[in-house]
Amino acid sequence: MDFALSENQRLWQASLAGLLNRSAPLERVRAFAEGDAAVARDVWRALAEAGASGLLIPETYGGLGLGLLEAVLTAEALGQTAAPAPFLGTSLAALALASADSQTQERWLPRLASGEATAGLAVSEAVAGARDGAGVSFTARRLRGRSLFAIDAEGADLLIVADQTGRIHLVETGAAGLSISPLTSIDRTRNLSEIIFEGVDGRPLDDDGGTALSRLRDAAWVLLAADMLGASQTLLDKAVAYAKERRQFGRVIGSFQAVKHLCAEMAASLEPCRALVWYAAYAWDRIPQESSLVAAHAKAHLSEVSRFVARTSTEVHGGIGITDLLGLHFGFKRVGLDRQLLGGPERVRDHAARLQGLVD
Amino acid sequence: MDFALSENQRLWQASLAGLLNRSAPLERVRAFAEGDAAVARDVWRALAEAGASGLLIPETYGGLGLGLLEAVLTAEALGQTAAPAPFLGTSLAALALASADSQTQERWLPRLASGEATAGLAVSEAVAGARDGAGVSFTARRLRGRSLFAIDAEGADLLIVADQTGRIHLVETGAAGLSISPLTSIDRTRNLSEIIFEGVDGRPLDDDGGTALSRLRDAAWVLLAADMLGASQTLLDKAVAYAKERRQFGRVIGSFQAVKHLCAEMAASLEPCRALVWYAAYAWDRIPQESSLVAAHAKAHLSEVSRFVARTSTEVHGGIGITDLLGLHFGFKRVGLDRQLLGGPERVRDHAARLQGLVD
Amino acid sequence: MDLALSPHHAAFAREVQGFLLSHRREWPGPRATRAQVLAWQARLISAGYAARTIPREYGGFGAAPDILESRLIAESFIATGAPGPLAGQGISMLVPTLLEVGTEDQKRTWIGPTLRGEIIWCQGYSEPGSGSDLASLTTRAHEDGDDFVINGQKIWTSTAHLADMMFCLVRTEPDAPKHDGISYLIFSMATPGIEVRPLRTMTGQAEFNEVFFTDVRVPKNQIVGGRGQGWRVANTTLRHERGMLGDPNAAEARLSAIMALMREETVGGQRVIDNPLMRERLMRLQGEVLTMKFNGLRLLTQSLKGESPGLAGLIVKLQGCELNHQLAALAIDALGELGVLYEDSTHLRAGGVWQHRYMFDLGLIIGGGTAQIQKNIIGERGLGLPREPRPLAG
Amino acid sequence: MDLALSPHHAAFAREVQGFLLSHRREWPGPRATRAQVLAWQARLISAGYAARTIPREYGGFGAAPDILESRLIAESFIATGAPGPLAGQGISMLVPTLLEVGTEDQKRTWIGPTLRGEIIWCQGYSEPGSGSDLASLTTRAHEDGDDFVINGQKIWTSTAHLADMMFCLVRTEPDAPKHDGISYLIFSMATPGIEVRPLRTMTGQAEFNEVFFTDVRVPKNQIVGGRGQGWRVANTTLRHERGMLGDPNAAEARLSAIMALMREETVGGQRVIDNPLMRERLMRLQGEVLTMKFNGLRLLTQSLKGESPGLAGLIVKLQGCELNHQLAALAIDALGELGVLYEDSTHLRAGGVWQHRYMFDLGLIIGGGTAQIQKNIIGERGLGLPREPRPLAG
Repeated sequence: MDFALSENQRLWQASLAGLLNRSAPLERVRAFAEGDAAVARDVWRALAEAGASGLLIPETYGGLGLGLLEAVLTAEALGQTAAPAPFLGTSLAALALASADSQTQERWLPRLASGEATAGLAVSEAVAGARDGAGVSFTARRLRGRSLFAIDAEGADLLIVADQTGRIHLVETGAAGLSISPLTSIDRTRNLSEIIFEGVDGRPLDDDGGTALSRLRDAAWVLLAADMLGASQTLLDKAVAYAKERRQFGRVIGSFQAVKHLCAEMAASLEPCRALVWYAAYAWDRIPQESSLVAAHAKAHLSEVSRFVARTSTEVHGGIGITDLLGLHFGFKRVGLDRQLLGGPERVRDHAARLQGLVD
Repeated sequence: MDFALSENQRLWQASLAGLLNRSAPLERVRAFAEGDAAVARDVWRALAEAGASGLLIPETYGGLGLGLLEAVLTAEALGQTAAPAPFLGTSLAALALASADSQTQERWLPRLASGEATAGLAVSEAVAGARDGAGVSFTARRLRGRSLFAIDAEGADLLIVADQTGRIHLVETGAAGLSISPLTSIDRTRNLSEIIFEGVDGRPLDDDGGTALSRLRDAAWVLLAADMLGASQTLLDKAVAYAKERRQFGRVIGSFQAVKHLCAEMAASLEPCRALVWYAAYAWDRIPQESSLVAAHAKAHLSEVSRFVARTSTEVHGGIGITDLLGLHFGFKRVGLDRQLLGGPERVRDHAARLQGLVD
Repeated sequence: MDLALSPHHAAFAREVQGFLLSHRREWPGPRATRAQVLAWQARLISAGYAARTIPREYGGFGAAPDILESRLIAESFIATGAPGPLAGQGISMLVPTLLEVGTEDQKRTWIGPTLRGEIIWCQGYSEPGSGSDLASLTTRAHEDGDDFVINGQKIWTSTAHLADMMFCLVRTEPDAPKHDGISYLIFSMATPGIEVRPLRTMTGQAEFNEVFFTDVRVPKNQIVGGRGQGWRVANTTLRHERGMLGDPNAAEARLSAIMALMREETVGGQRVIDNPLMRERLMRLQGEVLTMKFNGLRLLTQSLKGESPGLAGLIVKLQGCELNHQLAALAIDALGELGVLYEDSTHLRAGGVWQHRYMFDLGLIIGGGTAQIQKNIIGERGLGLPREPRPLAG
Repeated sequence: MDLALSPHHAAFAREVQGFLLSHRREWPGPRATRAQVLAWQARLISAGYAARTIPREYGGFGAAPDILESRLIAESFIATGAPGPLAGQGISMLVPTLLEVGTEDQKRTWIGPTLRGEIIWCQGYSEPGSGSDLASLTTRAHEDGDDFVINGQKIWTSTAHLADMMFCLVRTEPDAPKHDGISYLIFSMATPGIEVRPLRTMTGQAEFNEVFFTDVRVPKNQIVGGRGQGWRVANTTLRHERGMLGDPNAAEARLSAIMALMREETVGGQRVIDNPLMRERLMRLQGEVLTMKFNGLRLLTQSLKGESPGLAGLIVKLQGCELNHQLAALAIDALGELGVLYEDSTHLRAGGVWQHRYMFDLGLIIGGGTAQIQKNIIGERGLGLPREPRPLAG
């Protein structure tokens, strides 16, 4: 019975923190948001060198062969610094590839592990419901239609695509009939696209009744929750630091009960979320029968807590909080995006209710 | 354009406050809660002398011929003092009798106006949905079944009963086949019963497709909202008074920002509710096309605000707030009952959505 | 209680709407020239639908104040869709201040051109170190001959990059208690030594500026009120600002827009409005919007009667800003993944206005007195709770 | 991270459950005699499932502390349904305090009988004038010969009407600074001059008492710790109290009960669980219950490793009490009109437990440090924010 990070996991956290502080300090994040694409490449190179790109890939394919818990620590660190990197798409592709044939695995896993190739994820319609007539059909071995809100697809080499029946396809981004165009979101540190399929050659993984997609969705929800945890932690830390330093009416504002209690409420909401996210990752790795429910709750609960923290941290900062100066808004927007990606909290909680047979 | 109480309405408020302070001070309310039934009779006698029993009854029948706005001021005053009185049942009966034949009106209205007779209301199943298999059928001119959560029925002379199709019946409490037994609720100042109909002679008012019941329900919602407004105002006032007087750590606790802000949040939520309740009553009297929606929102919104105020006022009081000593709990329980009576807020808001055609 | 208009006021509303509609050809559109805008403003002033209660000798229409008429005029612009009169901090804040405490010469010089839109003003109050505690401002002005010489920095100066003039708080008596050492100066933004830098906010736009002063010389007669009177003068102005925030009509319009949005948008083929959870949130907010709307009617009546609004007035900013923020949050959630799109994205809805509002409204919750300051005010002025005791050490 | 039990601990859990089940015939039921209750307690102590880590010489089992074993024992009682060991303020608060600061004589005299259930204790801390500011208490004890003589009043004394003994804070040095003038006394409730009056709360029951002292004489050797040391002694005890509140297992059990309730109850023929709004509230709370449960696992691990729980521990009371209150609120709302019934009403559900909890939990939110005090603690101890400056005047 040991519900804590191992020594190796703590070292992993520390090395990530170090490399992200070097490769993605605030001014570099800001530069990326303003169009300097090199930043994301540098961050990814640094992450790949540390092994993050192959975290979930078996050692035989050049990866670290670790579990979702380590991936969660990575997502949290990225959220904490608002660093741009195709970690989510690439990690989920690695998971999806686990059920591919060995030839496909040999083709892709080493390249993903080394950081040479990255992957994107186009499953929004199957997971969160189709918008604007999107959706991807698969007939006569061809994929047709559109997928919105694809994650990390722009610049990727490989796509994981869910069709309307919930089957998963691997699509190379050079394939004929495929076009990817960026969507602009509030969060300039993230990579979101629309993908159009005009008769693209599809390669469905096993037709398993949606199990693979469910596992992928659960992992994505947990990683998004971890991203929110990291971003919210930074928002809280910055608020507390500011409250200790900013003086008004002859006192540091953190000595005012109103400000102190806002900070306390943020901490009281956020701190136990760490255990929720850890448990969700641990369950994904080790207790599959609990995994889906906890993943849903992690996604939904972190969405609510981090909306509260983002807003409250901004309030504690007062006027400076709404400017670009401290970069507080990067975290604010990051959790704003995470909340909606692959389903907002109401939708995700409805899923949790269905899992427990509470919906007719 | 004048959205304020008239001079007469203010005088009415003042005279109610005076008579309730005399007839229902805290120790009398407590005595009633502990079983001294005479208190409610005394309060009703005092109210009847002032005309409250006949507030909504035309002057030709000995009433004051006033509108729901004046009734709202009365309900608010009763909520403020947690005074026991069959005001809600009797007032709604007066409204229901407006569509009765003149013989029935002549028989009942003068006696209700004088305070000599009172009335109860048994419409819960038709308005808020049946519980525990309750419901009243009307076939072959006979009422059969049960009605729960009847308001002010115990000790009443007349009942207003809704059957399963939404028709309204007048039933005299002496009628054969009728039995009334009390239900014990958290709020010992209120009169709640279960009524059993075993082939009771029914006298349906016009079969109007439910219009009369809708109007009655709307009026009841507005009066319950007013009751919550009054009770919450007392809860807030007591919290503010206590915060000005109670000292801890060498200061009155109201000088601590935490306590001050709790009071401010209560006031900020509650104060605008006064206008909502006024408007709901005014609309019931004068703008029928808006009335139903605003009545629903008044009931639902006051339910939420007063739950918050009741809890927060108790917190501001600290330990003493949960004792019987200050009688704070009378208001707490009063709003607890009002919230659920004739439908909790979720149900009532669903009704508001239906009124606007938002539900398929 | 009677919500009907008197015959006089009903006729007045018809008259205003008739006037606006009959001058539809003069309405300046989105691409109107400055001349067209100023011509429309002049037309409105001469008709009495702008600068209505400002005395004629200062360029206004000179009508006796009638709050209901003012309200009916405002509603007529909304009802007809006519472009409203010019607004801005000059008209809403400087003009009332000058009327109250300006010299005759200041009134004659500045009010008329400001009303006509010939002079655009910006406000120099907040400083980086003085937010909630505005009176601790440190921008200094020392005397030198016939001038004050200003050094320091302002922030949150919304129209500084467009403005001709600034009204500004500076510390002229550094040794006086903090509220007594401030003066209120007005001066041209073209004065040498003023530098305006745009301040980008989280919305991605530069809605505000920072303004830096280096030896900026302002003639002494450009002081409003006496030396050291600036705090009192500014409070006149701030009182006028309070009324600008928390407009219940705006909330009602937003609610309607969200209701329409929820009827139109579908997720997985299901209309958003058919999702009971989204509908419930909509209904909750409708309850609050109506509450604030009716509270507004109550406040209007109190104004008409010259009564003090009391608690019901103190809560408007706190509740109104929060409500608008919550409305934006609901719209974003109703849009779901579409709700995160922004700027020039394909599939963007309503120009990204909901995200913009969600962020901008948070600025409003903070600006003009944070929610915490508002709660202090409600607790102390509204409920009579005592102020915090002064601390032993500063 | 590994949530599986070690073979040792898995065997231990089996052993405890086996023991409890094999002694099922000794379980005291709801109508058990006092003798039966005490016999079961004695059985549990001798088996090591009560008073486990208390040294044998003071009447305990004398095992080395193992937090996981303690947890497994607690869970075994829940799993088997066996009646738990005796609890109460004597066992949970006085015993640890005596172990830490009592004299050898005090330990030998009081701990054993307390553990065995022969002595029931109550706690005399709070006073009407001293709630959050406990150290301002004014119940005085002056010296007179070999005795202290106590005058004053306590409140919130939960088991005073049943208790044999009280541990009590009194002011013995009225001129010392407030934290330094307090002493911790223990004495019999049968001492002349003690009057216990039941204190009825909003639930309608008298869960607490007031205790009045008139010239109550207590021998001087019944002080625990030195004179003026009472505040430090009491803080030992309070630290033990904190752990008692906010049990995540209780919240999980409540959630299950509400889920069952929502499946059973119908309104107008529709099951409550089929109402999407009620289901949504249930799911929201499930998310919070799970969060607190997993946070509890994290805290348990930290305890096992002897690490300080930090922030994650400080928030347990605040979040846990609030969560329980919200669960009760949902149950009441799910019951709707049935949810207002109470006491002996027909149609009452679950004995009215949800209304009782809704009110009683509010008392827990307030008691043992109000939510406001908890937030101060989280802000100051957890986040390192500064205390409020001391006011100029008292």
